[in-house]
Amino acid sequence: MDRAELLAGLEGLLYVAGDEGFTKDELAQILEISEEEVEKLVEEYIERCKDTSRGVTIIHTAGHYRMATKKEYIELFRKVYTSNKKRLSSAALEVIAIVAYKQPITRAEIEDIRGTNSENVIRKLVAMSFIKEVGRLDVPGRPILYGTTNDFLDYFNLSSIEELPELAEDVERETEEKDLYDSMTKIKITE
Amino acid sequence: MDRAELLAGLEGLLYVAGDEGFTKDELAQILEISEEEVEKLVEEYIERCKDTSRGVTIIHTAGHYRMATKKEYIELFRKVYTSNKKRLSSAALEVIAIVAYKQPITRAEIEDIRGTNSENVIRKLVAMSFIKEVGRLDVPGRPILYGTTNDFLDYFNLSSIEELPELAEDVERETEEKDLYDSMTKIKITE
Amino acid sequence: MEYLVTIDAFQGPLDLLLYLIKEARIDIDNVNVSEITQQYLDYLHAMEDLNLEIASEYLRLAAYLIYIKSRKMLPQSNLDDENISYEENPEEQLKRRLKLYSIFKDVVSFFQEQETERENYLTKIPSDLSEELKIETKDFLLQDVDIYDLLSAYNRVLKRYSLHKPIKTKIKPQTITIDERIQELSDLFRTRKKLRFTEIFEENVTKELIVVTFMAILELTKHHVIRLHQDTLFQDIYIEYLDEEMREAHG
Repeated sequence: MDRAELLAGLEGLLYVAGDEGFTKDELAQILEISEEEVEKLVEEYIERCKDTSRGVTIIHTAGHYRMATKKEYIELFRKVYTSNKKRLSSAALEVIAIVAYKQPITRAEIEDIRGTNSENVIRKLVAMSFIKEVGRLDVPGRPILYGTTNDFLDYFNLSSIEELPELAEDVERETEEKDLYDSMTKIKITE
Repeated sequence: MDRAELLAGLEGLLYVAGDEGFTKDELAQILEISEEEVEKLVEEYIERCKDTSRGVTIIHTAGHYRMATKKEYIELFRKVYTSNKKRLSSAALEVIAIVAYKQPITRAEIEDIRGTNSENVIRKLVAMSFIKEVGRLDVPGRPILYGTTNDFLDYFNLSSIEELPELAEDVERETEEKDLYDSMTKIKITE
Repeated sequence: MEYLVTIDAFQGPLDLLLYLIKEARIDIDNVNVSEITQQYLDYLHAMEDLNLEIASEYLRLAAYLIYIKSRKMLPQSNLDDENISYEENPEEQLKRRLKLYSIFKDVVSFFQEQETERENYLTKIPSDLSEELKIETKDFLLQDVDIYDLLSAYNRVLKRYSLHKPIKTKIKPQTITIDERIQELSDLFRTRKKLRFTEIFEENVTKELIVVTFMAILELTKHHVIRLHQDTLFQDIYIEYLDEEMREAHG
């Protein structure tokens, strides 16, 4: 890969990784360059992002490189959050959906499925009594198990949790695979 | 905000929003410019991203602008992020095509066009949130009317339903006579 | 005649009929239903011979095809009763159904292409800035969402989970030598003179790292760089950094 392609690769990788980011050696392995070259590449990317027409940059925290919005543009989000509350619902809906379908479930499991830290969202949903502690998992650390509340059912106009729409995995389990995915079994018919 | 700052703002906003994206009018509100200006701004951003050193671009699906990695470098990103191996079956695609063009449509009408039972495929597509109930037909039995969702548009890389290609013939005229199976049954009776 | 057939390749009887018409290289408009009926029945017989289950809807169409065929053989006058004269010729109707179905079948490839195209663009999970911007819980509301939005959110998570699960396993964990670990620990002890053994480790510690660390600590103790002590059995082990003076006293 030439310099431009490496920069592009770095940008794409850090974009998709989002808040999770990548460590220097992960990037080195993926881009097939040395860690020193990764450092230089990141420096060059940051340099390019200093242009006023760029709204993101790379930050280096806790051993990870992460793409991040420049400070001044984060303020734009205050407007987003205050004008359009639906925007806030996305993370909340994801967590509620996971809890609703997979309850009882621990925070670690929710985070594994979502692929991102969800502590803040879970805390807010508990405060809003959409989800609640329903027990503890019997493993070291005894993590909290979460489940949905009656407020959740009320909000979504459900009389019970059984009324949730069925999941694709349930349909698949119930019906034969052949209806849903093309079967590859070939049979020769000779007339 | 001047031009450069607007571009930067757009980038910062779309980075944070990720796969959720923003609609044209949301961006217009936040950036305090007209929708036409948003369009031009997005075009300019995409133009700048054509540079080989850039790894992201903007896509327009389901009425939302979303930052996404560039197609040209997908092989590199595939090293880290797996691809979806399960594609929809042709049965599922047939039903989707029929719903997309004929919505709102009942299950009986879908089955009539396909000439085969489609219950499981419809269930599965509802569970995958590609189609959903959009109303009920005002006839005895009040059958469910299905329509496509935003998830459908995003999955098929469409910005809106208008982007569907025109059908080979005027389907509207063709589907006036609907009940193949009804007529088949009728014929059996008269026989 | 030899057919290479996939049992589930047909999306129903109309699909099979279309396939046969296409095989015979005829236009739907010019199809001779009598001829195609024979091929359709041959096909079903072949399936039967292989003890394959044939869905009733295939048989229903077979019956319909036979009806059309027999109808053509009857004198026209018999069909001119009131019930039928208002109805479309069944053969024409069948051709119309086939044409309509084939139109949708043709458009399937468009959806396939679009499905594949979309996979070339990866997107990320939305970032949550509500903490950073100190958005209050009371503003953290769900608005205008219904149960379908919930299902959609679940599917979004699932899709991301299957598509975007980083293959971290492909990336080999970095190995560290005892010498390197000694250097790291020496740097650490210079800033913190006394700490517990368990404090040395960050999250996601591997067994290998624990072993290397233990060896490094023994080595450092041997050279009187640090001193270990433990109040009682199974209690935390304390590590104390010895400065030059103390080191000489121990030496």
